[in-house]
Amino acid sequence: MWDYSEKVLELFYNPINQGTIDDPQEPDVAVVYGEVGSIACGDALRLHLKIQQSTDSILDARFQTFGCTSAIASSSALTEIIKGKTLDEALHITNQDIADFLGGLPEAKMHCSVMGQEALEAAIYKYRGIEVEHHEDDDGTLVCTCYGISEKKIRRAIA
Amino acid sequence: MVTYLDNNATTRTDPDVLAAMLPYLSELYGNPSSMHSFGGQVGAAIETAREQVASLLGAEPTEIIFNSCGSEGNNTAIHAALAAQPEKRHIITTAVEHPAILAVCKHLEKRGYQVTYLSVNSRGELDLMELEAAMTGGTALVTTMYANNETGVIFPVEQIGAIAQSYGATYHVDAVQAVGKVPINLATSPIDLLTLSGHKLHAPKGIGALYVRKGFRFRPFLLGGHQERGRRAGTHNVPGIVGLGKAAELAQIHLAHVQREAELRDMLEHGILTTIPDTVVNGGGAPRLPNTTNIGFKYIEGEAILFMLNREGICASSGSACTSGSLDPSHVLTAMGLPYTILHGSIRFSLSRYTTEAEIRQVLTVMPEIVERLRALSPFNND
Amino acid sequence: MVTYLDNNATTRTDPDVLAAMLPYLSELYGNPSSMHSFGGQVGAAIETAREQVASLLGAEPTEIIFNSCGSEGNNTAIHAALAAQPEKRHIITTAVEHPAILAVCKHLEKRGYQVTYLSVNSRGELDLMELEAAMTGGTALVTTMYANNETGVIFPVEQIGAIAQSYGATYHVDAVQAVGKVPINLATSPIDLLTLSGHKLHAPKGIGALYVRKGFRFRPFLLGGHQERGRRAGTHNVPGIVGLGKAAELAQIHLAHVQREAELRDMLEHGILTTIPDTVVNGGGAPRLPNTTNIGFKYIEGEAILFMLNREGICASSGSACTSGSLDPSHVLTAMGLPYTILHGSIRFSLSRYTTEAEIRQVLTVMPEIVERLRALSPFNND
Ligand SMILES: Cc1ncc(COP(=O)(O)O)c(C=O)c1O
Ligand SMILES: Cc1ncc(COP(=O)(O)O)c(C=O)c1O
Ligand code: FES
Ligand code: FES
Repeated sequence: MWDYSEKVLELFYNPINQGTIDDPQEPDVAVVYGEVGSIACGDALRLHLKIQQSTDSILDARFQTFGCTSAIASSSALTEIIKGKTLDEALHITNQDIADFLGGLPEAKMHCSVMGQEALEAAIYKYRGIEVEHHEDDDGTLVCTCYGISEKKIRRAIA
Repeated sequence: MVTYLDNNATTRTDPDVLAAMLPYLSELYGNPSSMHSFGGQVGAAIETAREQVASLLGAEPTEIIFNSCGSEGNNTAIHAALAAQPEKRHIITTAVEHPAILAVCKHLEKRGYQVTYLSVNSRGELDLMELEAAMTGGTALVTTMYANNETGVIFPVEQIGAIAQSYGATYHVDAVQAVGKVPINLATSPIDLLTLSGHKLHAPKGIGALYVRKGFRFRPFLLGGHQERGRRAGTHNVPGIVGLGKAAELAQIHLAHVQREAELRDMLEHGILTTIPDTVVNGGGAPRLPNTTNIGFKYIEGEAILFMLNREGICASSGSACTSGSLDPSHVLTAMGLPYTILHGSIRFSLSRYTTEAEIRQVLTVMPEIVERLRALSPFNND
Repeated sequence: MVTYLDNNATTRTDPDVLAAMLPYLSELYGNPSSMHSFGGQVGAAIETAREQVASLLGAEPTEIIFNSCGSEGNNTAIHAALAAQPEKRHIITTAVEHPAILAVCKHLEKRGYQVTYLSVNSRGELDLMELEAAMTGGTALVTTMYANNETGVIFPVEQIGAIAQSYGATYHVDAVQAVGKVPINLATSPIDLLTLSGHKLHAPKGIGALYVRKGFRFRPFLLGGHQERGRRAGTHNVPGIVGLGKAAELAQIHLAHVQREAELRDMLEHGILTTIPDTVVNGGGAPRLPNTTNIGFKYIEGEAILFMLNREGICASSGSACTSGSLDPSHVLTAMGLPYTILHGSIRFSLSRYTTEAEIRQVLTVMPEIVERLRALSPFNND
């Protein structure tokens, strides 16, 4: 049995900000999403952002997650943390911030929070038109990347 | 009270088993190896238990060695088989064994042994042609489960044993999940060594047994005192042994009614498959234990399902309990070649003689909503 | 009721220990490795027990590995020590170890290891100069008892450990007979590995623990699932573990009163020596456990004495329980170089916190007549 905090369980059982964001087609508002993981690795997160372009800030955030208890809670926590932040502020959010918001995560589950940080980066880079490496196999199916790209970050987070 | 559908992980100690044990946890605390009759009287209880276990297996009492658990039985059996034919350096097992077999095999590979891991098909079944093709004169040991702990799929142990025998290899069967759930008669079988574990059949944790066919040149794994006729050192776990004996006796009686468990299991399976879309029974096409079902729920993740069930007081599992610390998908379902959508979202429900129809109905009531909620969160749903 | 003076063979499970175990033998039967909270709650009980055992030893909880018995601890420790320094092929032990050490060493000799068996003097004591002389850079392991099961003689483990350490050898201590009888503080000791067994300290049979110093490169003996942080496979023996934890807690309390046991033991010894001629305390000149006395009765045979005592309802032993099937004289007394007249006629009385003065008086009452009767039969008497 994982030793999850009350906060993790609360956000798992009653997640906030789940779902997608429809593009309202309004001026000064952009909608993007960033994605990490795949069904192959057992974790995947699609993070949707509604951005006010003039202020470069996040108006709304929603998530869709395929993953374990802590992945769902981490995703929900992330959306709470970043709402109202500017994109630059948001880029400074680490997976440790997500874990702290949750009252901690079991060591083996830290990567679930890393996934949140990466999805956030992916969404913001996409919005800013910055190329991000893709981890696609030759046949186009996603290989398990959540460990590959996260290993160092997990270490940093645990250290 | 919880709805306990995790009986392949461990079972409740039967109250009659506990009652049989209690004297040996209080007044009758003597050491059966002692010279005084206070200790000696305990020896008789051990021999009764040995007969009870032997009877459940169709074995002779001298063929039963008491030990501490299924893992010890598996470790011991492998070492004993290799010691019996030290010149042979090849082992055949399957890709879906319990870690207590696989970890030993991995270790032995580093020690210069060659190990063949037989594959299974998508229903979890072995191909006996593959076994035949792998057998050589240098094969010391064939070791397979009787029934898989995750899917309940039953292997054709008689046929496997006949093949092993014809090549002069020892045949060991990890029957931890089968004993008490299917009839076993070792008197007429080609099985040389067989592992069982008490806590899977309503005996307490911490007691197990290894069957060693009469005449098998056995070498002990745990060395020391002369207990168990020199075949397993360590002061006898008297209460545990007495409990296992009683549990074996009760299991034998219960075997006649095991069909009821199968009916409840079928009700659970049928209910889930008909009310929840995108579900599949893993190993459903193969012969299976009467108490086990392993169901894949596409697009959602197993741990999340377990936590949702847990909130309803329902105990189930994904993968085996002793690897639940790991984040990798089940090696059993992986070996079956199941798609990722199923690999990460499969749940095992395992029943026991205590399981009631009301409990099955409870699962059938809550499960659709749990799956729906999690699927609503998932990015893969309806992609 | 019997007069039970065979507590070095096994002890009575303390009623408080049984009470602590009972919930885990009935309602709380979950597997601590399971993902549901019904199983998970049991994990907390295991960690409490781990703290209780650690506290008795002056160790940290993570340094405690639960297993099935003292024999398993000893087997595991030896294998772990050799695996930690695989290039070293020399083991030092003593001639008076328990079979669970000696049998493993004999086995390893066949596998190419060199084993030194340190001698003891007539009081059962080691010569540290002999140890120093035997140590080489190739010594992987020094393994000695803390206290001898037959005589109660205590070895200077701190000094032995310091010597082992200075040569880079692992030091393992078989403390099965010492834990709960003498204070142990591993925090400040050179001991790397230490074995204990529950049933010797009023926990049930079938549970034990191995202390592994933090930082020691440990390799498991029983391979399989990830239990005990990958250091001992097999479903946790939850009731046993909880019982051992409680027993450790009680032992710690009892250590303050162990002097009373020593007084009763001294009363027994003194009474026998003053009322029965040609008697001697084996190991009497050495530091000893407070609860043990081993008395040689010249000219008569141990088994005959035991049967006479048994008729009076008194439980004692000659040699260790697990070799009692054997007819050879005790290897411990033999190693002490005792004369044949004593070798064959020695009896161990081992007390516990349950031993009463009345019981000691009973032995003192019956013993002179028993010895007299047997001596009257003996051709050697008054030779
Ligand atoms: C010194 C010593 N070591 C090891 C053991 C073995 O312990 P167990 O019987 O729990 O395996 C015993 C007792 O039998 C003993 O006295
Ligand atoms: C098939 C199988 N083999 C071996 C084991 C190990 O048994 P134990 O936990 O008693 O060591 C188990 C259960 O965990 C099992 O399901
Ligand atoms: S997201 Fe991978 S285990 Fe939680
Ligand atoms: S005479 Fe009986 S044991 Fe030797």
